[in-house]
Amino acid sequence: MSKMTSRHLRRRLLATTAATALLAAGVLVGTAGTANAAAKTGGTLYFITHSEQFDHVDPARVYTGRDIAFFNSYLYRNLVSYKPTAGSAGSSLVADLATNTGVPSNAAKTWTFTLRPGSTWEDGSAVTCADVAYGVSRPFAQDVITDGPQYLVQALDIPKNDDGSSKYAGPYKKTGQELFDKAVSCKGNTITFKLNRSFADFNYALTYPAGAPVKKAKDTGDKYDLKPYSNGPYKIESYQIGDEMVLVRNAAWKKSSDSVRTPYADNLVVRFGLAEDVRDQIMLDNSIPNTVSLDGLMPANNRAFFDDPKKANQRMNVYDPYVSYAAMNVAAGHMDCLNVRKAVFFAINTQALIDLSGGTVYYGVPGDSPVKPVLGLDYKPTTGNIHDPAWKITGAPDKAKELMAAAKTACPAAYDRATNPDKGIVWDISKTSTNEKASVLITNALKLAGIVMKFNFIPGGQYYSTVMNPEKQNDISSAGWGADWANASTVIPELFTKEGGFNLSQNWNDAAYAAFKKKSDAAKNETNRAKQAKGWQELGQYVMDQYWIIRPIFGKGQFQWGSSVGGVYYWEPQGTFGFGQLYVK
Amino acid sequence: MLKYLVRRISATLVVLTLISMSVFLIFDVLPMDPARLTCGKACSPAVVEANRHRLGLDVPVQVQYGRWVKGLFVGRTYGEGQAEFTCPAPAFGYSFNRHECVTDLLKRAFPVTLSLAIGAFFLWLFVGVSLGIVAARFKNRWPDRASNVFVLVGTSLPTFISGILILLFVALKFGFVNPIDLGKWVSPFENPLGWINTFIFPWITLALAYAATYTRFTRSNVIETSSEDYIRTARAKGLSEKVILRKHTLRAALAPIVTLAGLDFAGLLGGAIITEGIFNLPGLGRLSIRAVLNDYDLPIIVATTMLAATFLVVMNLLVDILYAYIDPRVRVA
Amino acid sequence: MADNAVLEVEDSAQDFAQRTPKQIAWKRFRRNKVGVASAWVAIFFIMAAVLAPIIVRLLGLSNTLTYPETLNEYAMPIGKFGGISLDHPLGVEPGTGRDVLSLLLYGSRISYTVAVITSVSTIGLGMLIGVSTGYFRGRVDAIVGRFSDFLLSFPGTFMIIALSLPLVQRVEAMGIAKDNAARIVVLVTFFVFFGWPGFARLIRSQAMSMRERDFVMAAQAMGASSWRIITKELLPNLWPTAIVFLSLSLPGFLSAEAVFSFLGVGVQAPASTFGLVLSDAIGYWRDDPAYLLIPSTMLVTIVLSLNLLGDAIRDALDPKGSR
Amino acid sequence: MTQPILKVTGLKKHFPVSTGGVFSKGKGVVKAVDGVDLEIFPGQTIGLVGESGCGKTTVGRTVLKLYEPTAGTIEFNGEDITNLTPKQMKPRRSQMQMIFQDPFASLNPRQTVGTLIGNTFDIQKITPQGGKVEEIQRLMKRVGLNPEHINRYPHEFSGGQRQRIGVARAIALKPKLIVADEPVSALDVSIQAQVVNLLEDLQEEFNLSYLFVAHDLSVVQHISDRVVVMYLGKVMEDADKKDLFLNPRHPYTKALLSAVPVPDPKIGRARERIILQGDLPSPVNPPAGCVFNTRCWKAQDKCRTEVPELVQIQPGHKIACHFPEPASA
Amino acid sequence: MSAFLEVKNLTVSFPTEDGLVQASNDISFSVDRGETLAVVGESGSGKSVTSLAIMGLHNRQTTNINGSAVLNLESGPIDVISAPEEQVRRLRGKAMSMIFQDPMSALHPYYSIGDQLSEAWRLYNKGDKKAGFKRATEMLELVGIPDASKRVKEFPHQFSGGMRQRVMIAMALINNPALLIADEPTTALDVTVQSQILQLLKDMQKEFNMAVILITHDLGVVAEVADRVNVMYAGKIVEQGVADGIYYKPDHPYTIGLLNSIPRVDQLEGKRLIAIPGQPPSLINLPQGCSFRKRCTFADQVADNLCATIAPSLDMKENAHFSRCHLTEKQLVAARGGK
Repeated sequence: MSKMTSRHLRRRLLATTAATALLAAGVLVGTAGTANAAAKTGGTLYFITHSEQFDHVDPARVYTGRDIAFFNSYLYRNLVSYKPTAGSAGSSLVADLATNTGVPSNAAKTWTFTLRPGSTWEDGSAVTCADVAYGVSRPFAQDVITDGPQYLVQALDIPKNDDGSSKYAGPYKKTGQELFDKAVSCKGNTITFKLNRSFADFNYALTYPAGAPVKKAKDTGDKYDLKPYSNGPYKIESYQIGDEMVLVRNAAWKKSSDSVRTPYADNLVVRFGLAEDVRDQIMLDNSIPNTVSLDGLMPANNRAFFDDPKKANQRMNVYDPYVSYAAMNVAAGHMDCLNVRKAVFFAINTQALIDLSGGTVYYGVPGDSPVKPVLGLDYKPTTGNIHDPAWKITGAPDKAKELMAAAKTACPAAYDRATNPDKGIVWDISKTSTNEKASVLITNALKLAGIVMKFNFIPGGQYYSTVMNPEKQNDISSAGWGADWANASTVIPELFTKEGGFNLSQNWNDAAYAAFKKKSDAAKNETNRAKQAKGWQELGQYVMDQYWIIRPIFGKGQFQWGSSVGGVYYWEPQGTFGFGQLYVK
Repeated sequence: MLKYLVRRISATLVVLTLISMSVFLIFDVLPMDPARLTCGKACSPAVVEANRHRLGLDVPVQVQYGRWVKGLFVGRTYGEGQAEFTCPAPAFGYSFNRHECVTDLLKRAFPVTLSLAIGAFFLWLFVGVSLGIVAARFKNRWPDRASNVFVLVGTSLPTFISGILILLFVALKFGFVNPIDLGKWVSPFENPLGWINTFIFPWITLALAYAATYTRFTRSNVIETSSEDYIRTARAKGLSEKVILRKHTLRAALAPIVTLAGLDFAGLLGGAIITEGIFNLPGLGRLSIRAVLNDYDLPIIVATTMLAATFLVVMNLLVDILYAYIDPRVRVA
Repeated sequence: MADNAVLEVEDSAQDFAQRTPKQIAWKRFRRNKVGVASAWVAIFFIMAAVLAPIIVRLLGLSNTLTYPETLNEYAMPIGKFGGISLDHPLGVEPGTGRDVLSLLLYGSRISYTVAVITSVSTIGLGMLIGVSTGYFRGRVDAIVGRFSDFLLSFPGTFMIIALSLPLVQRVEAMGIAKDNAARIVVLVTFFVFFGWPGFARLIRSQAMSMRERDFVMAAQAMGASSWRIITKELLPNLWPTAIVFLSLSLPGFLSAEAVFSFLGVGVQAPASTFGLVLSDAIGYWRDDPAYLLIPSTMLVTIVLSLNLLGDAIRDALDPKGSR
Repeated sequence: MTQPILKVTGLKKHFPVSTGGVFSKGKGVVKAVDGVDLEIFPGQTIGLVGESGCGKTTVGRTVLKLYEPTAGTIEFNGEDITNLTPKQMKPRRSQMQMIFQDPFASLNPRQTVGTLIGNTFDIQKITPQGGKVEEIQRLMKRVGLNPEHINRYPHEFSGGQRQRIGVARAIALKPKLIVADEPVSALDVSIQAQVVNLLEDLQEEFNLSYLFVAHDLSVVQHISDRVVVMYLGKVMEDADKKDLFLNPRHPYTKALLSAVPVPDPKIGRARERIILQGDLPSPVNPPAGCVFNTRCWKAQDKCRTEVPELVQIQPGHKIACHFPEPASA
Repeated sequence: MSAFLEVKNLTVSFPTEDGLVQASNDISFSVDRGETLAVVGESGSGKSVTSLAIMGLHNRQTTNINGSAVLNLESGPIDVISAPEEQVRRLRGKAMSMIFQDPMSALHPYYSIGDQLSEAWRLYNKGDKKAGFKRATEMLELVGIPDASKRVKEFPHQFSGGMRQRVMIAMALINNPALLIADEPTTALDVTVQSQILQLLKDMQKEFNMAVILITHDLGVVAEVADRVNVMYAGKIVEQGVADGIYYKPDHPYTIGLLNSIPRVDQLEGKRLIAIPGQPPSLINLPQGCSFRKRCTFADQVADNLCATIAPSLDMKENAHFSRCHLTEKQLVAARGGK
């Protein structure tokens, strides 16, 4: 699945590991409305959020689970989609624009899809193979199409420059267009993708709208992010960032051409930028019954909502796809001393942090791996970290002191920095009131172990661009990640290798990194799923042993909706509502 | 008269030019790198450079400024090839975070702020001035004392506290406002009642502090004017107290309020940041503060800063001209 | 003969009260009951802030310690009214369990520091510039005047918000101060930078009118240097204005600091100024309204008492100006 | 004949003004003083009279170099001080002092009497014989103030007493020349005489010279040896007191004298009065020719075009008029 | 027949922070149409306070007034002190008018001269603004303002001091009042203008057959215009009589002192002035006895220390000449210097 939004991060915070027992089940799903009990057509469905906007609307740039699920349900269609049902069945693929879920050949290095006839754009024109190819080409325009998933750019068989960038510069500049045309070709209604490696689950990568068709004549470059051309059941009537988005029915869409989507409501209105307390008030008072909240509640309001028996059918509390953690910047001069990393981990009072963010019931439980149990095969309980007998959920300052004593001899420079009141360890964290409080708890806990911790609060919108800049990144960064699909290949290489898109550990100067990278590459290309899973398990253990990340939290998510919203279920692969079946009672 | 206007207007233009230059310079020398900020996840140095070029930050600041000024008059073109598009004049730039021409954003935000400012302005003028007059007329009696309490509370209660209290404990608690419509822009021409409903609490919040200040100001001005010799003259003529107050005292006492009010009003047009934030109003204040706090959206920051400064400078000019009409002593040598 | 003629007109014990201007102001001030009362309130709060470490220690509390036992499993205070108890007279902070009284006392130290440094610097700078431009006039005055007009046309509030983050980084990079000290430096610098023109104008106009007063000319006629005229003749007459401005700007800057902390561009956790506490408290207003209302009330009380005190001081020093 | 203590020749002082309101821009000059000659001898009192705006106060301030003269020369004690810098002026200031009109404005309200008088010593860095405080108290006693009040503030004194403080300050360094700018006009009638008497006594005692600037002809007449009449920045008539009052030759002087009310009903009713028409013209746009021509009942064409020179028409009597009044017997 | 205005035992006082100010005390006088009464005194002697009280322009909340001031109108007598506020207001501008010392500040800076004059006229006359302006222009012409029809539209700041005082007079007289109180009307003006205004006042008095109360500190002005004179000191009338009597045979040491202390332009032999010693007393907590006692060089001539204990009453010394002094006629002659 997708990267957590900063919004998620703002609510989720740091905590450390807990009991193993909880890890077994991938889903501890709360109540969920039953789908399609008596679905009704018509009415207006409201969505409310504190966010100012969707992170992106342009299909090539959308990369958060919520936004993908939302737009995939309403606005645009991919070659393949996840099945819109509750439970684990939702993780299976169904053909959408294509007639099948893709045919691999050449050791999964070539994939072909055939388009289903009858699907149309807003203006009634047919969706063609060229539209798909054009859509796929857009992410190569890296200066315009930012933020989207990079799987297609990385995997398509197009030569790369020395710095790793593709020789094809996208459809706007057209440099190297012929290279792209070789990798992606149309023959009638059949589109062929040529890849540079074996990619057994390439079709999963196509659940991302980055592989969705875009009508060339309607492409407006950067502005496409505001109003993409629809081939789904709705189209954008208006979208004003910070205000609202209104979706109305797309008259050109035909049910007959689409086996996935069921548009019930006549209008969909998304209200942005609601103050958090106002948003919570709406949900708590049920003042707009036909409302779905796109956010969780503030921690303080969770209990009131979830303890209310009248709201039993308006909520769910589930393990979401995300793991949140603190990444150690192990580059020289930062957290390059294992003992110090460990000491930080052992000193933290995990219980207090979890309580602060809503308790284990709403926030999550301490985890022991970067890979979440929901990934099934790829997860295996690790040893050490939270399973260390010396670890305590309320913090183990004595153990931490021991580790620091060891660090004093092993790495005196790091020890000195960590204990010097004028220097200290600096933790990058996005600026929210919860994080500010967490900083107090962490600082206090670490003080008991003699460690000086300082916090660098970064405004939410600038957080990732700051911490992902090696020049600006400090010693520890808070982050979160969810698998892009049910394979740790979308987790471990992404987070811990140099080529990954989200490496906060900067660990490639680590002595053992080369070996790690080799193993990771091997696992990535492995087509035997069982063997591959074993590789990920080992790597997960290694990451935890190295304390590249500490205190992963297997997070939970809460979802609320108003009393007249029906058809709600948890769409597991997207980690959010199955938007497509929502209706107004 | 015409000469004077030309002179003042050209002076104003010079000031505006200077302000825009310094705004550019200030934001240029800061250690913020908007290119870096917009770069997102796949952030290689090449992409950062590409973004820098896309944002137009890869040229010296004077060239950026030149482009900006040119854009004001002839519009600006962004992107290449298929992705090319134009922001028509007057173009304040393009926000890559919001995918819109800044001018369009301003056009949308401005009516909101204008509504907020106008409503609050009239509310506080009305309340402040009338309370001030009442207080002055009944100096040291109970209406004066009561208004003094109002003044003290009003001036001591920071807007962010009064706003929150009004929003949480009045507007929402008693259901005066549908929370989902909170801050939703309603045009006064299409739905006057809805417009009032949207803005009434923000007006009250914003007007509270100003009304207190104006009460105090009016009161002291009226009292001061009442002891002027010409008021005694008016009394000696045999005019009734009512006429004296209305025609003689207020005319002189309220004249300085024009200056004060004009500048305060202009200040609001630059964005009532706190009030817009609390009441979720999509106005200039919120636009600018989001631009700063969320993504450091330079074109928006520069544009709103310029706009706010322009209002102040232009209003200064208008106030001076208006004052000359009010006070004949200023009008003619 | 001549001598006698003069001496005979010597005043026969005029009963003018023998009081200095200060004594007169003081007497007038003491007659103002509201002013005296608010002075006590203000002194109470200021002393509480100054003595915060002692008070907090006497109460057996700490502003940094957390009290986990006061929170339930959702980190909300146990007990009514935000966990008010004998141990924690104003309750505890939800989420962390810090003592609210200690937080506010320590927080108000920062608020006062900012307000005092800002007011004093604004007045110092404004006084210096106002007096010299008002006295010397001429070209420097014209340039400074234009410059302050220029400054006044900037949207100050917005500039602070827009520039504080990068400037804090720069201040830290230059090694002037770190963390909250750097933020305070930036905040104060901004306040002063945008604040001095107003005060300088006031002083300038007074200095200009005073310059036309005969006593300045008398000093010139005696051969006094400009420096002497400014320091001995003008400044002593401008002090009352400065004191009045100080007393009225103090609460202003106090709440300004709160506003900017509230907006997130002032000081940061683990500090706990009013603005920070209030912005945090909004999230808890349903479950813990006391946590919102107590700091609000306290801030308003402080600002109100300082305002009233300022009014009283102004009335005492300048009975004519009733603004 | 002895050397004059002060000799002023062709003194001019022009002030730049902006004449405009908001809607008009204009820069002009006020010719506050436009060619004035004066001579004061030791122990002599010159009265300088004229209506408000005639430039008499400006003359007083300019001769003390409190204003920089626009043109002309000022000789003090035989030395040309016209172009001296403030620094160069400083030592000479102990020789020339000033008394101001407004006893409220001329004393810094935040200084005690002791400081106010003692400033002079501090500035000139002079330590009087017998100590500063003693000297201040001696001065206070001399001008009729209770020396015990040395630590009082000006507001504790009445107008007359304040003016005495001003006088004490002026005589502290035993100057040769005092410019007294309307020293009694702000005082109540019954107090005026006290101060006038004091000034006369001090003159006798210290051989002071006064440039006595006033609009009140009665007082000027009483105290002066010579009188200079000014109108719109120019000298109209300059004569010995008796000459001037008994036999004014300039029409303006004549009108001015006739307008002064006399506290004697019979004389008052009997006197022939010349009532001038109109107001004083603006000093920014003074009339061409003789500045008085707009209000002069004798004005002729010549007066409107030709500026009359200040000429001596009999020994010690100068006037600036084309058509002087006849000399009476 | 009684005089137009009869003031009896008028006492005005107001409390201040430092005590009760006895601004004027036991004032009695009368003035009739066609007659000019001058009130002379130094600042703080209570002369302005008295006239403001007659006009009803004092601050009613803070001022205590006793006594009476009766206007004998055609419609019958009215005591303006005890009459209701509204009734007194209807007298102002019509039955009695007032002009003030500083014509600069006494005119409203924001209204044109015509506006201000016509406002006064329209208060008691029916007519529109145009008629008001017409009447205003006539009045301006009458008080000698050249180019009146043009200047009527101008604003006060465009007038010189003398012209403003003419405007004030025009405004005060526009409703043909029977009584004009002129409070230091020429103090702020130059001598040449002063004589213009005094002449104008005399002309106007004849024209309208007014009673004029002229308040001034200038004995020269009084000598020129007054029929009768009140000399005030420390809130009381110390001497009252016809002008010639006051000047040639003053019956109070204060009056004598004043006349001796002022230089006269017509007396060239520079005799030393004889100053009145000391300062006027503060009006708060006036001492017992004669309030002039401390400055009076003759007080010790009175037997039994009478001046210190008993305040003298205003006694008639000879025909219609009153004085408030314990000195005998003989002692007074000596005080006058033998006259």
